[in-house]
Amino acid sequence: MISFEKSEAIAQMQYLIQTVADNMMRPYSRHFDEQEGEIPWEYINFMHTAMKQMGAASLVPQPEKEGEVKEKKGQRQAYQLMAYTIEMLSWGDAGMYLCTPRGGLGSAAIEAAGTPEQKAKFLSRLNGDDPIFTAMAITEAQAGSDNSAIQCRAVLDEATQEWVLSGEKIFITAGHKAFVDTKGFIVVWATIDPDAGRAGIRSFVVEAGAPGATITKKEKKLGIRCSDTVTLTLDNCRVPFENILGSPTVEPSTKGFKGAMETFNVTRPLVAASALGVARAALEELKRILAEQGVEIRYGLPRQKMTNIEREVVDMERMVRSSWLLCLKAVWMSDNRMPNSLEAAMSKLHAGEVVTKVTQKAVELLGPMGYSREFLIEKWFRDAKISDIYEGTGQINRLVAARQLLGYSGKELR
Amino acid sequence: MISFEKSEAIAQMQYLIQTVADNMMRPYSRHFDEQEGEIPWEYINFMHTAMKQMGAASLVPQPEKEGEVKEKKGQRQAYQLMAYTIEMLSWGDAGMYLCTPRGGLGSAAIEAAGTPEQKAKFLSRLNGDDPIFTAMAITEAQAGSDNSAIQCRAVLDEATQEWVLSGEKIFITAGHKAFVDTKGFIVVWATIDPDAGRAGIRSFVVEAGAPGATITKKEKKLGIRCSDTVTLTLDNCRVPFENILGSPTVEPSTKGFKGAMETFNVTRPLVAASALGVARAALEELKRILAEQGVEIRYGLPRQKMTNIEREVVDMERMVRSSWLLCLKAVWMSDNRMPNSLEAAMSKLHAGEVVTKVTQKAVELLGPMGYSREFLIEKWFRDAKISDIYEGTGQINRLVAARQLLGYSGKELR
Amino acid sequence: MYSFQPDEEQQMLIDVTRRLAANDLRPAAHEAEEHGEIPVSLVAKGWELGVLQASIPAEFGGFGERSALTSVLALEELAYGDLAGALAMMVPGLFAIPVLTAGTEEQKSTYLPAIAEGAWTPWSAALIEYQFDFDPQDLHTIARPDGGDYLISGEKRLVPFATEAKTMLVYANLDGQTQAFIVDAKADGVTVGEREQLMGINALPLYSIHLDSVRIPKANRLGGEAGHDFGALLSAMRIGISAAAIGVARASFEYARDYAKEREVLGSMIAQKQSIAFMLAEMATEIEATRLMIWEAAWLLDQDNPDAERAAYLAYSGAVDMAMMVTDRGVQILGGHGYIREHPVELWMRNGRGIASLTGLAIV
Amino acid sequence: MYSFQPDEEQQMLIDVTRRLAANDLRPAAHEAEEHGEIPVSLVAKGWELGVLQASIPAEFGGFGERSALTSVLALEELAYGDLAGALAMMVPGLFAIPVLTAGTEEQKSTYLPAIAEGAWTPWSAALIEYQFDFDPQDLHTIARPDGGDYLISGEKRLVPFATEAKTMLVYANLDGQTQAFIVDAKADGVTVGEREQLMGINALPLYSIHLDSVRIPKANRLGGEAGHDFGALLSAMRIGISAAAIGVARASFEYARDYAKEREVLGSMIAQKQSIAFMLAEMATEIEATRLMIWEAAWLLDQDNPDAERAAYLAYSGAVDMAMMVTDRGVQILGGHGYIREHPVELWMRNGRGIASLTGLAIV
Repeated sequence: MISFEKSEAIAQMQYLIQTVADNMMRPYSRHFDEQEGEIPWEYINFMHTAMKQMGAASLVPQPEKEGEVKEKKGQRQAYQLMAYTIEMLSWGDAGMYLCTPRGGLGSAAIEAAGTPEQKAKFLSRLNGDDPIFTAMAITEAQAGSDNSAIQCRAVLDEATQEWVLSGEKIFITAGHKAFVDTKGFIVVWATIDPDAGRAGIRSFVVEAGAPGATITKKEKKLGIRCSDTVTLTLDNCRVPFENILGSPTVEPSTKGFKGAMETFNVTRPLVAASALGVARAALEELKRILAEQGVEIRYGLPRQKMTNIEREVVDMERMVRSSWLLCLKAVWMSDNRMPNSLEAAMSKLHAGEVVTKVTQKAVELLGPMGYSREFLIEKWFRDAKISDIYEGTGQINRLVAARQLLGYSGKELR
Repeated sequence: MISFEKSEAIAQMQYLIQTVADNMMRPYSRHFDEQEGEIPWEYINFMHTAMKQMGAASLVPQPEKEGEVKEKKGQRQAYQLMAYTIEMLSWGDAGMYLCTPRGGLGSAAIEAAGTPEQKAKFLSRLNGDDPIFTAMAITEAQAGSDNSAIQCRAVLDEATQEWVLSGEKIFITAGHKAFVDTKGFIVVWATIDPDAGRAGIRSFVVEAGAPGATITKKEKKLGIRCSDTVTLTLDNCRVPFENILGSPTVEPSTKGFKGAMETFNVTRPLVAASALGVARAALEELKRILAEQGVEIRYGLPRQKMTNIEREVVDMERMVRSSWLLCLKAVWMSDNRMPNSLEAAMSKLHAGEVVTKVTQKAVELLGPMGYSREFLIEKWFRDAKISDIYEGTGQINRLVAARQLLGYSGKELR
Repeated sequence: MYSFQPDEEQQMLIDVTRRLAANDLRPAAHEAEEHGEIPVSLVAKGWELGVLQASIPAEFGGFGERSALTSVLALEELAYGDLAGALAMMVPGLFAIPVLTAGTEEQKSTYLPAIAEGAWTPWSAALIEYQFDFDPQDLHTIARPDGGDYLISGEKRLVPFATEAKTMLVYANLDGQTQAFIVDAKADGVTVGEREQLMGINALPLYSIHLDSVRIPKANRLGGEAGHDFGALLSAMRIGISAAAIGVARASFEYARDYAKEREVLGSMIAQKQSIAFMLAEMATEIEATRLMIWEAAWLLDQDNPDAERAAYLAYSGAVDMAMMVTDRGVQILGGHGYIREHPVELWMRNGRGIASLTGLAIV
Repeated sequence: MYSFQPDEEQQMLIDVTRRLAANDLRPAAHEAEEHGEIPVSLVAKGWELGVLQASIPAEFGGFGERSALTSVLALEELAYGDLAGALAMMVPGLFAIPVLTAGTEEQKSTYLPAIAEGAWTPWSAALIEYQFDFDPQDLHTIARPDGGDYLISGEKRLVPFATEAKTMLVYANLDGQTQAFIVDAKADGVTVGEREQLMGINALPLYSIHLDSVRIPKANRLGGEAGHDFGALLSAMRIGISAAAIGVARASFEYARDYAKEREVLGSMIAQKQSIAFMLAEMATEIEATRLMIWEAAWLLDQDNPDAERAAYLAYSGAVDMAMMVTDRGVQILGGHGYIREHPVELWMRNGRGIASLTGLAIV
């Protein structure tokens, strides 16, 4: 039964997170944007404590145990809750949202591909007294969006039964917080057999302090400056055998790689959610300022009778709402264990474009005020752009969506 | 010296052609749109007589003789005149413009690639008592925009020294008028050596009445209904040896093919000109109706103070004007014998999109009136779309432009 | 809880309308458009699916409850077959749905059983006027009280089946508010004009209507003396034409997609070119985004939620642009083949541009 | 006759400004932006090219005639190097060009030689106000006649080098018309406020200025008692900032093009992907289309053609959208690398969005 009824649980979560956004994020947005590199500990500690009290290991929902699946059919909404949470946190501040402790892509990877032992070992740490961060290291300077071209190498030292990792990973979100500022870990993608292509790619948990692993660069960015983005250099970095996620041998299939790719079906709609939080922030602020200036938006008029501002605002509202519904459908599919790689890619490519356009328009429509750092609009414009880039650029997501729509393999449509 | 001074010759031509457009075209636009297949003889005969009196062989400017080149440097404006002529004729009616006798792509091909004997033989006919048409047959059902994949075959009968042509050509503009309604000719692209690829492609003059050549289909179209678009079937069609344009043997280079491709550098800006005539017609009619309804367009306001209609009209004006300047620069380069394949492709892709958008907007902004056949706006919307398709779709022209910009060959950027 | 899954009954309706669209509507569409005539038998067949009848409660001769959302699902499918055909089949709804949702008990029992129980009959409605800035909430056709009656004067355009309809709703401006009036087509002062000639949907017979001080008994004002909330009706109309837009756009998208997969150039299919593939991905994304907006608006309308009106307006605004973008690209992807009338994409492009001007010709 | 070819003198100017942009402006841009400061020596070096001096006739200390078109060519090149640097170099023009084109003979001979003959000195101008719908033709800073003088009150924003400038033009609303007044920075009632913090062009020092009943002698109204035609000045400003927009956009286009040709993914360069190649083709096309509009507007202005105002307005409107589109795509093509400040495309995107709000900071 098609329904657009928001559940009580989601409404409560929205209320809660809006309080966080209003009090812990917005007042500090400008500060952490200007003081690039400073860490929002107050927000981090608050979130850590709050989530611990709520019993939430991370923002990423944990998969239900096998037995629970049947009973809960149609009732699951963990990913929907998460999308709403991320949307609201990003509405508060997209950079600070990326500083949310405990969760992060590193733990998501372990939850998706780890053994029960690995989960017990690594994920339990999230729940300690002090907040920790986890991160994921995929991108390499020469590979770009082509995750199958990974050069980072993992060799098993038969004598010590350790993996020896060498290579350089760039663009690691929250890597500094995971590796230097807290005792967290980074999940590193590397190949155990360069000749095997995708089939040889595995991920390894590299813990803070691992010898041979160093954060060698902290990027200065256009936006989301509160979130650190770093380079991790691995120079014969040794990690225990059991830190490999998945099978330690090369399988003939690329199942492992495909599994890894499937995490994008979860993360892409969540990036969309973050994008749409920023878009909503910009739209609401624009409307607030316009209302203050006595500009009323009249709904229902034919285009021939509207002012240009009305037309722009109506278009922005429509874009944000329709994009949100795409996102919601994609996470609803995740909750209902439906294959959603098409919907995940569509939600991501759409939201990435919507937040870009909406924040561009908001800056423009506020004239010189939109361009000033006295207001947050210009910051959201800068924060927005990352959504059309990370977790697959708009172009990569179009490629993914097109392959699904056309029934093409990666080879048939490059 | 950069100058936007319109020459007297162009201004006079515009005045003249506007008279034709106002009197011979606009009043009959709806009639020939509704009576698809009917031939606008009155317009044709008038244009034939007028051009004959003016001494113009065709709309296509004839290249100056060798000696003239130097003296005239910076003064040539034949292509500019032609662009203005085509723009105004298309402003009158794009379908009827395509029914302009004498010129056409067939004669352009002979002018570009024919020997003096061929020019004398074929082009002199344009100047006869009765109007004749010439057409160009390139496209084949399976080849699409890929002109190097031509299947139509020309074999030399050594005994009779005749070329024997076999194959089927589709989407021939004015082919019916060239082959059936008047005693004109069609220039047919065929291969003299299928294994030679582009190097084997030649064009042949197939005269009206040639045995084995038959017009087998007349398309019903979305727009430009006054112009016929036909299929030519060649079944062992024999043409004299001297009807081949260019060399009768396969050369090791693809110079011939490239030369043929270079005619696009001339024709593409002219298609752009035609597109922009339609766009201007739609824009002017929109403004006329709006003015009639008391809607004033105020120029100079910031976007925040405009009405939506003002914004739309201003955007349309800007698009049409900037697109016209692209076109003008491309033909100015032709006049000055500068290599202009980038500019030709840019003008075409831009104008194709502009006329599509402008006519779409014009229909929309006039509400139910825009959608009615009581007005010409809906017709221009239909006529417009061909400009983004023929002489290379918008996509093909982006490809051509991108290759130029990137310095890539056709192989490097497919 | 959110859900994006149609229920079983809705899925059945989707299935039958989809079959009719594929087997009957689509094959007849080209001829119907070229000759400006839709086969009576086809309209009857569509009517027999009972889409409208299922919206009318049993007490008024139907067999269900009105659900804008369910109608949206059906309309998308029918319009996927052919826009003109879909609108023709659903024409009686232009009269029935307003009476059902806004009429007095007497109006309902007078008209609904006749509509629901019979074969397809042209009950029509007249909303559109020829203004460039046509605004359903600011009509130029005027109704004014006169004695105990109303007098209506004005010019209506694009009235479906006006020559055949015996009774129709005429929307008019009553003191600045749009209100509907039940008008006898034979009433003094009603003149049916010429058949309309449009850019698209020519299979649907549309006419202009001239109303010259047409006297309407007070009881014939929709909703009786108190009138009715036109906002809700307008929302249902906007959602209706938007749902049809989705069907048209989806038709064009799928046709272009299939064509692109079969069209070879230089040894590969054009769908294998990023430019074409990305166009298709964007078309599909916009279709889905707009569809979800329409679903939400219809759902809100079904809940009598006050946000329905804005949601319907935004959804319609999106549908107008989406339909144009998608159907234009459908033609573009086919290239020269898209420009000839042998392929349906050019008709869908003409129909796609119509969405901007056809509010009032569908309702859910 | 039409021509799109710069003359020899213009070509020389293009060459020298292009060299300065490549060798001096561009290498300094990143540091200048990050530290909010442009090296004095760089500004001086730009000044020595004599772009402005060449617009001022010999009788006033310059060595040429003003040509908006020639200035457009130079501004594109300078802004190709760095927008903030280009604007800084040309700041004296904000004062000189209005005086030259609209001032009285006395105003010209008082100010122009001092500007043209000296080293770079900050002669400034104050147009912008903080209104969301800021409209140069409807200012909130008010000038009213008082005795034989004018009194000006209001708040100006984004005034370049306001702390250093000794004299500046202040634009104010006089009876509904915008008029410029020559204001002594030390005059009573003038307070220079905080350094402005913007999204981009932070290397250019901009300040707010508060004017509280500042008394201006009658002789200091630009053009004297009769005043002047602000429309022509506004057109020159719109053309100026548009020309700068072209430079910024071209910088981003070229950088993204070169990056795409060197960035390999899966065995081919990303420029070999239609999606990237087509984006580049569209960027180049829009840049060229907008450039031609700007050239035409400048040419019309130079001819005192009454169409210049509309042409400048349309060109500026196009430049605003073009700059945003192109610079956004510059970032997009670089992907993650576009988002970090090591590459200049993110700065160009910030500057690109600024074009919409910076009318008044350049003039030709």
